[in-house]
Amino acid sequence: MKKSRIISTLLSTVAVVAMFESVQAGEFDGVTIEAKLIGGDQYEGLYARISEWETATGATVDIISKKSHFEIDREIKSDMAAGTTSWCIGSNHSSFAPQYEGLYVDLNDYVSGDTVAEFVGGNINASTVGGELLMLPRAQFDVSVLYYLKSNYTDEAKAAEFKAEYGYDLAVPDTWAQFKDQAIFFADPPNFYGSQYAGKDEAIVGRFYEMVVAEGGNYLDDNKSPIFNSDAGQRALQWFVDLYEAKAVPAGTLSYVWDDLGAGFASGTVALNLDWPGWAGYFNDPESSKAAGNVGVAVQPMGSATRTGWSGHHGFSVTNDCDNKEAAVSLVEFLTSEESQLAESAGGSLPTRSAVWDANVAAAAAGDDAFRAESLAAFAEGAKFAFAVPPIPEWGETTNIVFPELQAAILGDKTVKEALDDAAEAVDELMRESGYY
Amino acid sequence: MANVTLDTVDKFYGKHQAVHGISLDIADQEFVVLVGPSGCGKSTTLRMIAGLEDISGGTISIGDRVVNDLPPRERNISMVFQNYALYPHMTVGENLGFSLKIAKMPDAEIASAVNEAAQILGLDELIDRKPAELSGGQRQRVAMGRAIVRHPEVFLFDEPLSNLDAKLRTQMRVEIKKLHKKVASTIIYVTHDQVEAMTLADRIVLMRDGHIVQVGTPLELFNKPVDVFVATFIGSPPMNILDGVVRGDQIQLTDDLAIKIPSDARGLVQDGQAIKFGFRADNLTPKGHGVSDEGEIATIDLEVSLAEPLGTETLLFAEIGGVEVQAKMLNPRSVKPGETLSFQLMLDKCHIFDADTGAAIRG
Amino acid sequence: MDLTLSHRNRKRGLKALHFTALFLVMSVICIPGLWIVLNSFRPTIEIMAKPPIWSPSFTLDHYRAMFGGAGEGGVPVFKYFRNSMIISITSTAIAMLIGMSGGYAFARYRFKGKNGYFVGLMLFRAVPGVALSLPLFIVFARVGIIDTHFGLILAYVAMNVPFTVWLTDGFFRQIPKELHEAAEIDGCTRWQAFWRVEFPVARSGVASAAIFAFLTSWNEFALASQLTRSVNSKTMPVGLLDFTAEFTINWGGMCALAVLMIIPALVLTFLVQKHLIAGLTFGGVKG
Amino acid sequence: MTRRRLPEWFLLLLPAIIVIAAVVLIPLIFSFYSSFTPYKLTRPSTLWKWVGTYNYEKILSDVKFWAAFGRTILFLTIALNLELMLGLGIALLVNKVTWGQRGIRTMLMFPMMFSPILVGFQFKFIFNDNIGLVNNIIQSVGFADVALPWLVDGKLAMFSILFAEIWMSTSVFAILILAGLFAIPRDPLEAAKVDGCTPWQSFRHITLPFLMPFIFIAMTIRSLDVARAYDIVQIMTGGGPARRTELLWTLMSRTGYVDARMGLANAMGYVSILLSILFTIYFFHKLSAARAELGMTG
Repeated sequence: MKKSRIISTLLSTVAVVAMFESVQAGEFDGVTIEAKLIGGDQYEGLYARISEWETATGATVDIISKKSHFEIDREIKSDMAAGTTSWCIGSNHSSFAPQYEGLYVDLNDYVSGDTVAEFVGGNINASTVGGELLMLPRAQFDVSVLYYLKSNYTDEAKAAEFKAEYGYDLAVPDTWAQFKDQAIFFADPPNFYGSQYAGKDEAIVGRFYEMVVAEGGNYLDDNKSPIFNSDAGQRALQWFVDLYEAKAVPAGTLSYVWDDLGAGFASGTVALNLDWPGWAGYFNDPESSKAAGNVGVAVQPMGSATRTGWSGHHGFSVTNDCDNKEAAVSLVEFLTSEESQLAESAGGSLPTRSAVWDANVAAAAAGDDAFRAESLAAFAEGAKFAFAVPPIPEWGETTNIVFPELQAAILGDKTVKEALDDAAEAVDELMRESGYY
Repeated sequence: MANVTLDTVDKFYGKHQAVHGISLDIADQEFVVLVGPSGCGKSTTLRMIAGLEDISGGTISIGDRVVNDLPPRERNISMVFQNYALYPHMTVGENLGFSLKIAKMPDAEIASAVNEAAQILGLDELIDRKPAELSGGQRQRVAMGRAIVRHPEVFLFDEPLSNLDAKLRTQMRVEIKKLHKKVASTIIYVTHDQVEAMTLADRIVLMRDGHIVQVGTPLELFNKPVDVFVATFIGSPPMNILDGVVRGDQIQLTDDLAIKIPSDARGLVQDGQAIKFGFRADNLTPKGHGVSDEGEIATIDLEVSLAEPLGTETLLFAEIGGVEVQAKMLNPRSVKPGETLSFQLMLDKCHIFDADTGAAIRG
Repeated sequence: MDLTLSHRNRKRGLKALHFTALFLVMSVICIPGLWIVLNSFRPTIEIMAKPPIWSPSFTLDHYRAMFGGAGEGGVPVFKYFRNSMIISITSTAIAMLIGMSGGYAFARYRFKGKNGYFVGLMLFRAVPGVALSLPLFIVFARVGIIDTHFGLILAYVAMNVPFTVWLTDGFFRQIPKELHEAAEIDGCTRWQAFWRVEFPVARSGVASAAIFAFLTSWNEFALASQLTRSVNSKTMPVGLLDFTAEFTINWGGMCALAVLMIIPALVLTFLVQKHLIAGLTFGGVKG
Repeated sequence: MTRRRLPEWFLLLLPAIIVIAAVVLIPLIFSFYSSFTPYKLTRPSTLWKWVGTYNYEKILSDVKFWAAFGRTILFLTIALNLELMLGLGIALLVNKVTWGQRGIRTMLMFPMMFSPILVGFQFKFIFNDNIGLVNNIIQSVGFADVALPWLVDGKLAMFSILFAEIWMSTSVFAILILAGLFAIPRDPLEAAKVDGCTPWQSFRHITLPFLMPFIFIAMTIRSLDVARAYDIVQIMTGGGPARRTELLWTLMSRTGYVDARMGLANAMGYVSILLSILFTIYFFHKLSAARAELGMTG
């Protein structure tokens, strides 16, 4: 019920232009567009709208593949290897996009500058590799913010105990240091944990990256040479190590990725959780979460230098080998249009168009769903500090080198310095091999 | 002392009773043969003695021990199987020595015991071969060798010769007999072949349908069968059996053939009683071709339908009242089918059985 | 008498021990599987509960969602099921034909380098799917049989032929040569002799090879995930991944699909397991 | 005039040879070639650049590769041996069952019906340290403050993937060995009993030698498709944490697909294929020997 009310509010606040101004009826009669789309519950709502575009243009869309993110990545790489890239539209992601060299067209040549300007600038930057706009972002923008259990901050005995031990008032953490103190303070393993983090693959490297920047360092320098083994890097990694050693996070956290984190926080046994926008509705839904009603959302904490947010977003790209690029671009524009983003973001995901952001925030403020307003505000704030990963094809490969070393440090197989130095050395070799220097 | 005693031993498979309350005393060093048609329970009985089958009721003792619940290895027995049951992955020598090795005997003693057994059975040359490389007779010998190396109190043989050809079988029979003399152990031997039983046994136990029918020396069974079944089972060719009715002092065999009741049997039958009349081929001989012409003799003329010359004697086939009978001709001359001869039937060697129960009236 | 008694007690003790051990083993074998079945009937919140909820409640939600439309968590189950069935059955049948003909050649003819051929054939099964999947994909893509039933069937036939050859070879060797000689004297052609006489005798060997081939095709993932694209050819193991998204795994839904996957395999195995034992007994050892 | 005809055996083998050549051989040759190039999936032109044995040199001097190599051998050895022992034990237990054996045998084959990928997910959840079945049970029976990190701790993680692999594959051994038990002639066993063997001795000296061919068949079959464990490991731990469960297959697939360095991955593939081939030939050899021992050749 709530959802439909939000949508109607949205529709009334935004000027609804005639459906896709750029499209003329029957423009693409008889054209068939083949698409490879990311599958999964939260992504598929949008695809239901495709039939509207088909009706409007006379074209047909043939979804020839629908798979999870990593599967579709693998499939697209296989296609590039086999040269079977004559399909038109592919789902894309900002951290994957640079890998597909030469596969997708520069959308700057097809989409008007005005249209591009309607998107959030940061998102467009993250979609641009080497000056080419490789995808148009859809309303699936990801930056993580802090979810927490409110009840931990209403207990006066706890507050007093905390103050006695750490010397400052217990409040929702605003720095990573406070986050660490509180996580250790709240933890009561194995029944209750202070926090948790994704511990493998790109997930942990992304979080580590974010904290390196927050501590004033960086992952790669301008030459693409690794510098994450700086002091800032060591401080960042130490944070993970400390939480793990204090048993403030579940021991299994190193095997977790996002689904485990989501399930963990929804079980109501984790105090502080840094997570993505897609979870907000899930966490506060009594059907799926035991934490429902007890969930607070705040902007992510800051490091000793700044507040940062590692981010990414989904979008759609058009291949160079597509026979009818105009039709394909038209479909991409449609899927990323204001209309579509309004509809998709109504499901709880974050938009990538400025106007839709404004509309969403306004609607949430005007609506009667306090939780949605709170979380949207937190994400709006968090998005301001968002940065995207380096737009180089080797990003994914560096994460595969780095994450086992991070894990080694966390598990105590290596010291923080050893681990980072080893990782940096291997990444350095990779960059050298790839011809950056 | 290794006498073996069975006391009312039963064996059930589910509801089916395979062995019915068998009791039997087997003396030390005795050679007993269990014989009977297939399915009579003789193998089951042997396997119960061996401990390979559980006993459903009764007791079995070996020596002074009740062995009902003892596993085979504690019964001090050895066994020769129908299919030899050689261990295919061991050489002949290893097969022979296996039980001793299991008993943790020192290697030197095992070697000497194996050599001894191999010598007794003429296996010296084959000691390093695998069973697959042996002929049937050689395998049989290994199986026996394996049984004797242990010097058990009781030997069990389960139809050990049935997979051999006729000539080898005769040969092995002799060897088994010799072996018994040499090892001086109790032997219980199962076979369905009555010739084996007759030639080997000190005592024969004839079984049928899970019951013991008769126990006795081979000659006792041959000469004094307790019923028609024993009479027809033991001896080759089988005893001729004719239906008859007592009429006065005669037995009416067919409408036109009646013979005198042997004098010592006259008191045993009543007038009008239906009986079965049995006699062996040896006791029906053409005139001048028999053992003797003395004693109570009936003379019958019969048309010979077939003559089977065996060399020293000839088997003659004829019909009495539609039933085929066999006769024996000693010092034979050639007989053509269709020839009618005058036969002498030795009445004092005849058997009379009750027509209903088959039990012997005159054994 | 004491000896007898102690033996009897020991027998009883052993029996109890045997029963207990068997029970434990069967539990370990069955519980992880049954747990999946159970989870497919439990609401997600209960599956993920902590502390755990031991008394399960019952819901058909996962099944309802699975059969539901797109957007409601629906997955094109029927299409996957149909694809799996078509691909597994066809590839098994073809692999059996080709494998039997190969096995017959090994069993009945003498030729040079026989052992070499045989081991060589077997080794092709040793190539890990991971190493094979990309080159295979490139070759298939060039021929244009990606995302078709035919492509997967071809791949599975190749995967199952070596093992089928092995099992049937052993089986045909078991059958005395005289059998088909007799049939030929009775007026059969060589083919008839095979089909009417030798094949029926080797039936359980064929059945056991067939069930192995079927289960392999039915459960295969690595190649299927590479060679299939859309609902036109995706098989059920690949369909399982429909329940994973970037952030979540819909475990309850996955269990529901898993149950649908297991049922046909279970029924089939139950039906032919007698042949399976007999087939392995003769086919494998007597080579 | 006589026409040269192909021999019948060849015609019969031909379909098998064709299918395997098309599906396995050609891709194999392709991947073998590409292992001598810096082939990168996303840059197809790299396929034409010959770098000789560069990839192999890189792999063979790479500590991580050797660690994964050694771990794979360890994994295979432990898994195959444990599966054998357990399979043997289970087969002996089931063989003794006199009632309802058909049902029990079907139950025994239960894990064989699970797709490896499903087994991966299944045990990932069962061994989850927070909400997993195993820890839930441990905590419910009174060890409330125990939360074993099954998939993280170096030893436990290896144990967990081994457990999953063994759970899935022991059935194959059990079934094959059970088939072997059914095929053992009864006579030698009875002879052994009479010869004075205890049950253990009968097993050791008679049953086991008879089972050896079956055991080696099972070993051969399993060593052929043990790489199926890839699905399980990939899903349960992905080789982590800190490469504690990294096996050749996970390393290979990450290098090939995620990093897109297919040339390098194929070089690893060839080393791993060699490994499978060695295992297979070894067991096949043992099988032939065991058959000969029992006089079963022919």
